[in-house]
Amino acid sequence: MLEVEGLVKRFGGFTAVNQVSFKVDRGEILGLIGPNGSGKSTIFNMLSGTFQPSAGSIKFAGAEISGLAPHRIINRGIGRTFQIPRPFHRLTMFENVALAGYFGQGKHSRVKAEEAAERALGMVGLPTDRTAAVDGLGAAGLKKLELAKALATGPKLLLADESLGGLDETEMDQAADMLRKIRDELGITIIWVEHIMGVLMRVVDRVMVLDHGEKISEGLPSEVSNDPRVIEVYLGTDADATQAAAAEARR
Amino acid sequence: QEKKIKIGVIYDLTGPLAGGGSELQYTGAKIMLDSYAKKEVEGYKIEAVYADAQSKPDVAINEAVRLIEQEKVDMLLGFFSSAQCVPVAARVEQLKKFMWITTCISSAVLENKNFKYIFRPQASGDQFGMIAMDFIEKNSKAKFGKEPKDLRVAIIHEDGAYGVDVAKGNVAGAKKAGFNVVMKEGYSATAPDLSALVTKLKRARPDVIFHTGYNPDITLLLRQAREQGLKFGALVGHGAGYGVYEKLKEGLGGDVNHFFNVDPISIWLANQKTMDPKLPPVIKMVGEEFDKAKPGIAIRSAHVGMAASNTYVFLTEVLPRAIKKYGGVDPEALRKASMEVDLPEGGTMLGFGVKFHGEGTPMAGQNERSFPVVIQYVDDKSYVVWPKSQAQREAVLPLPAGTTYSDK
Amino acid sequence: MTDIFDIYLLEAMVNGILLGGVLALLALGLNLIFGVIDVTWICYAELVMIGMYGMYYLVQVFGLPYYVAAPFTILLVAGLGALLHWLVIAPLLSAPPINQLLATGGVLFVLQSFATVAFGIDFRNLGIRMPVLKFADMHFSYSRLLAFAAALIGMLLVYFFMKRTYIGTAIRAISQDRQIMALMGVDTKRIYLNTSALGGALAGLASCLLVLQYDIHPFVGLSFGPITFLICVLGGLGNFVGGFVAAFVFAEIISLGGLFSDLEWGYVLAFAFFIVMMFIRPAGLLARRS
Amino acid sequence: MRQSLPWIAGAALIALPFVYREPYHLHILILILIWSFAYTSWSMMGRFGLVSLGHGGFMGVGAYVTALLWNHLGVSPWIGIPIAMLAAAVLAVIVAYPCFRFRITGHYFVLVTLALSGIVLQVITATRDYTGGSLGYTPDRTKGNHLWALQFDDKLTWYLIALGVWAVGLLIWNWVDRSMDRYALEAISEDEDAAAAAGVNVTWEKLKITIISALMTSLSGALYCQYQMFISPDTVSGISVSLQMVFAVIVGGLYVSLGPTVGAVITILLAEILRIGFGTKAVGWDNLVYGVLLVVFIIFLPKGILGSIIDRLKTLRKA
Amino acid sequence: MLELKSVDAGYGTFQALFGVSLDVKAGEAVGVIGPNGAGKTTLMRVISGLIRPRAGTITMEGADVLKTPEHRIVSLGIAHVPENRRLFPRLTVEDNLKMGAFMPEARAHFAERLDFVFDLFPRMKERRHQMAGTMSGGEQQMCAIGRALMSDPKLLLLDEPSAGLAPVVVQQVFELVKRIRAGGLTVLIVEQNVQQVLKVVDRAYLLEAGSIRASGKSSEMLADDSIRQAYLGV
Ligand SMILES: Nc1ncnc2c1ncn2[C@@H]1O[C@H](COP(=O)(O)OP(=O)(O)OP(=O)(O)O)[C@@H](O)[C@H]1O
Ligand SMILES: Nc1ncnc2c1ncn2[C@@H]1O[C@H](COP(=O)(O)OP(=O)(O)OP(=O)(O)O)[C@@H](O)[C@H]1O
Ligand SMILES: [Mg+2]
Ligand SMILES: [Mg+2]
Repeated sequence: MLEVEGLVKRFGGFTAVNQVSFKVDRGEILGLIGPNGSGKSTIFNMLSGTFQPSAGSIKFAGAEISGLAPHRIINRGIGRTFQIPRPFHRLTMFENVALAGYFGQGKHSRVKAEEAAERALGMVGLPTDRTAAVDGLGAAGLKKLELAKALATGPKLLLADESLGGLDETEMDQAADMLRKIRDELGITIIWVEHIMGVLMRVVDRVMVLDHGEKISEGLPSEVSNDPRVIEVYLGTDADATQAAAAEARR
Repeated sequence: QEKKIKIGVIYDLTGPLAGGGSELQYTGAKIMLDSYAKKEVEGYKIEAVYADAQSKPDVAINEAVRLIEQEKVDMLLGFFSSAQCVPVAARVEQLKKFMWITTCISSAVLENKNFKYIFRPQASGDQFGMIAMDFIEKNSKAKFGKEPKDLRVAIIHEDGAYGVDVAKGNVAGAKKAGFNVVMKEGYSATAPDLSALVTKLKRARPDVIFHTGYNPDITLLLRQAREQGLKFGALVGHGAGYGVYEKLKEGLGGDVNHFFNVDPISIWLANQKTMDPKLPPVIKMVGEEFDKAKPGIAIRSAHVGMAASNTYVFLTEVLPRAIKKYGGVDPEALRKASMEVDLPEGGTMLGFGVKFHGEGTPMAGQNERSFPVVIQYVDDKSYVVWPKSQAQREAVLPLPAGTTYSDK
Repeated sequence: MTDIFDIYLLEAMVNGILLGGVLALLALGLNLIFGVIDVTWICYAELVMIGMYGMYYLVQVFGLPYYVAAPFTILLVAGLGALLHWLVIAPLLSAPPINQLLATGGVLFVLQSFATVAFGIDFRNLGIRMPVLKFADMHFSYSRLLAFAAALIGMLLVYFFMKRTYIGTAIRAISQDRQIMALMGVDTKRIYLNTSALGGALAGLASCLLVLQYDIHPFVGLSFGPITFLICVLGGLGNFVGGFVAAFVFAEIISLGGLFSDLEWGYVLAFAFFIVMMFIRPAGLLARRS
Repeated sequence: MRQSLPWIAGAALIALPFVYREPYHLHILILILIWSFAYTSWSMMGRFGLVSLGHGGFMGVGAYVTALLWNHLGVSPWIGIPIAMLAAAVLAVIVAYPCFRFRITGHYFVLVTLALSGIVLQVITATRDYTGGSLGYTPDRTKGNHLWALQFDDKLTWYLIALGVWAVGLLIWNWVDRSMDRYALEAISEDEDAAAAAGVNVTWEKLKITIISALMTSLSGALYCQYQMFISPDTVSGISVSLQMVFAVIVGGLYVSLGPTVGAVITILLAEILRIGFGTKAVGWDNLVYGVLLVVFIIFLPKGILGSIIDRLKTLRKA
Repeated sequence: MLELKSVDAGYGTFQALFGVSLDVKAGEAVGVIGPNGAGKTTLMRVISGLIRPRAGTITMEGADVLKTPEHRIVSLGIAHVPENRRLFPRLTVEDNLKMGAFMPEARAHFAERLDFVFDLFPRMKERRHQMAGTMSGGEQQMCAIGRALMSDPKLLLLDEPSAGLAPVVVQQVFELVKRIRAGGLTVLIVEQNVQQVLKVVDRAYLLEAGSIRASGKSSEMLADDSIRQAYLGV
């Protein structure tokens, strides 16, 4: 579904992403992990068109998309959330999502957009009434809204950037379940960036690990969490991750 | 019901034009109107309503419309800037009201417009430009030692209606005199820097510069000219900024010595011997009132007298006739009365006579007998040097060697 | 064509440089306010105008020597800057920046009409005539050379102040996250007030030098205001060196454009150049490419 | 009741000049309507954070192109105005497209557009042989058909024309307000990247509203020219006109459809009243008062008069 | 060292803290845990003076915090690492650190403190000339902590320092907290990562809906069933 070849991003003299290649299959949840500053968000920004890649190709559903304007990429079916939620405060919650439904699908039908908004809000468990304001939302609510906006664009591939940051443990579990449900029920492929290993490792099918902009490991959660390089640069002695990987291995 | 004529008076009391002379014009007109407010003219009281055009043409239009439609004035009087005169005159004519222009000189106000109700006793812009050229032409051989065709002249002007119009007269005059026009250029009076213009002047090396400008631009140009070492034989200004000697002197110091200025003659300089004997006391009155209003001014500005004299003509020639002969102060009566004004040379405080171009002629409404004069500032005094009939002394020409701008 | 490349071209270029000095000086204070603390003073040039009146009164009316009057004027305008901040900007700090722009636009009106009411509409002049430097057939006025030197020195001083001192760093930080300045131990009110006073003082300095070249009238600010803003942006907001260079680029275009055609075309060219540059180098002339 | 209110108000406005004929007041009303339309045009962009100081330029293009075509080529304003509007739109695209493409926003956008109105002003001044320079320009009075020349002597006709155009302006405002494009533009004004991530074509959405706004503004310039029969660079172009638009809209209320109209009413009436009230007695005081009021307004009523009144009513209704 | 007595605080008409009392002794590490929106951040802000409480008292080593002007509170020895880092994005890393040492008292030791911070975070030394806003989340967190340490504080307030950080870095952060403690610094830390934070702090408070619900030794808290259920997902 998504094929990335030799992706590079440079900022001035600094190379944030260096020759990264990977594939994502339809219906998969790919976990993307790596130390801070290893280039995860930068890859997302290139996949979604926010940044232009310095080199490399991105093929989505068979067609080259690198260099397209962001809205075109969204229209082709790649939705994204932002690491730090970026809601539109001047619009109501419903309008936030309806906007994404209207422009994101490229259909420009108001009726369809509102349907999509209701579905997306329902999916993430936010109220669907039209007047609720964004400002009342807490951290968890904002993350959900971010997700609902991405869903309303009708994506085939969802890029979820740290959907759990700032949530408490119960909320984290809910959010993880939700991602799973999105994949299972809507058939949406997901690339998920997250630092909370305990939850991530439970949900994803496959994990890719970046360090200093380069791919250093890729494989099943159990494989990756036992990779000494990954442990060294990223996991440390994270008991949760190891536990989760063990659980995964049993399954 | 009490009989009165309500006169709307519009000048600029604020904005850049105010300092350029408009406010002095206002003072002159007001002195005259105030002096008549105490008396009656043929049983009519004179009531003036003043308005400020704020140096903006659109405000001038608005105020004109307001005075006519709201204040119900019988006529309008005033207007300093030609940029205001052009649109306002068109408006007033359209509203079929009477308008008496004391100051603005642009030919464009009247030329080919065929207005019925707009009258201007004041000299027109081309006359300014022409007389300046005439003056230099007649002195070319004697003072510069050059045939007119060898005399290099530069014409520069601010690009408002006023400057453009005078420059047009300049060009026509230069052509007639056969001068070698080495440069002609307009500029906006609000330009913050004129050094490029000065450089171009330096390159053109003119013997005489004909300049039309308002105040800050004149000082800026001449200051930058001094700093950049521009030299020339004579500078002839044309009214507006050049009419306010105090300001020139303040900005340029002794450099203004020997500059020429074309303007209607200042009533204080006009030749009183050839003047209608009832006028000198009026001149004295205006002078005293002016000193009261603005104490401590060395040379009484020509602006004051201009408005005062032109207003006086209206109050003594047009108004009484309109009331007596045509039964009132409606535009039609005022128009007919104006057409009958026939003052010979010496009939006004400004020296010239008054007779308006009639309907159907290209300059209908313009005073055909008006003329400006050329004066020269010499050692803080101004002397009429041209035309010969009014001249008080021989012109100092070209600039004496050793002075700032002298090209000797 | 031949007569175009003559000594007058050279003179025009040098004049451009000197005009650049004047503009650079004006841009300096504005850059501090507009570029660094991200506060808009649309009425900046009007503060300069008030300063020019200050000079006029001190020198012409009270008879102080120029060099004594100048510090007083600088103080006066610095005070005005602080007052402007206190009365108008401070209440609007958390409002959208456009409101600041508008409120100071209101102040622009106030200052202009205040000057009209208080000083009248007459044009004033300091009446100081500086000598002229002659070189070949070219002449340069000392007043412009002085402005040039002041702009250069001022630019360097402000640059090092901003880069090297703690207060300078705090001034740069304050626009980026005002709320947490207190966590750094910074008294935001004081920083704002000091910066505004400094910006005012620079405007005051500009007015001391401008009175040597220009007539004073209530509307003199309009001749300079917009250009000064464009220069700040062209140089990159908050980039003092950039602003300095931009002033000269602008002045050269105005000066040479005016030499080859009507004066206005110089300005048209300068404005068009500004727009084109915005697209080529949106972060300013000297910005490093990212 | 609420539904019929606009209709009743509209009928009253149409009937007004037939009942009330004081010409000067009608003149002021016409000016208010024309400027209201211009201000509304500005607010179409301004409300989305696209603060432009280039609208003076658009207005100038509208007025001058129409008048120049009429005087020099004898083209009727009926054809000249569309051409002028087109010219303004082209100008808008030339400046705005790269701005939006290269993400020039905020202060930078304000200043680029400021340069635009500066350019238009200087070009009008510099081409003085055609445009009359800073002295201003008067369309030739027609000797033939008044309708063809779009020149009418009676105020009633002008009042109705201005009223119609103003109403259309309000309709366009409301149409945009109810469209999905408003959501997009609100989103863009907050966060362009996030808007793009929701699928919005940021550049195009901004360009669209800019073109609409420029078209409307140039129409207002052309109307002003036809009504006043006089234009000068200072009255219809340049930075001061742009600023005047911004001021009026802010005073009236940026986010409500009638805000710009209220702004025009207030600023024009205030200027009139102050000028007439103080007049020549206290020279300069009117602008002083005007400026102070402006500052006070922006500090204490940032949503503008109408915006604040509506807010107040809402809280009252809730309470 | 730090003592809060029945503090009420809020925003506008909204009250976020209800009679919160709490104390931190010198050399201690104290944690505050609680669900989203409990008022943890508000509590930190009240202490560092970013918002003023409506009622109650706060003292730092006997000094009345509420009587101290907000920009002088740092001088009492309180340094606050705010939620979401709040760096100055368009200043370089070094200038950000410089801001941390803005107080006249701290300026004298700038070079020393800078070495100290660079020692702690070598990454910051690498990036000292980079604009802070262009760094990754973890790098920014390091910079934010570094900035707070520049003032040589006695009490360090950390608001969710581990949010958004890679597991190794989270461990490092907690390691760091331990080290900072060992260096004699007192720490008050707000965390979502309950399991981890309870391992490094001596005591903890549980904040819920603006009130302290429970407090005690961290080992006790870890053992508390209700806390385990609510916050540890067990
Ligand atoms: N600036 C503000 N204005 C109004 N209400 C606010 C503001 N900041 C926080 N609140 C509200 O105060 C309450 C407590 O917020 P606070 O940020 O202190 O919670 P928290 O415990 O830090 O939550 P989190 O774990 O999400 O960071 C919340 O209901 C929040 O919505
Ligand atoms: N606009 C930019 N200019 C310069 N450098 C940048 C820019 N954006 C990102 N970087 C650098 O690129 C590197 C990768 O950043 P990125 O945000 O992709 O990291 P990340 O893997 O998402 O980290 P985190 O987990 O902390 O979010 C970082 O070192 C960052 O400093
Ligand atoms: Mg990231
Ligand atoms: Mg918090």
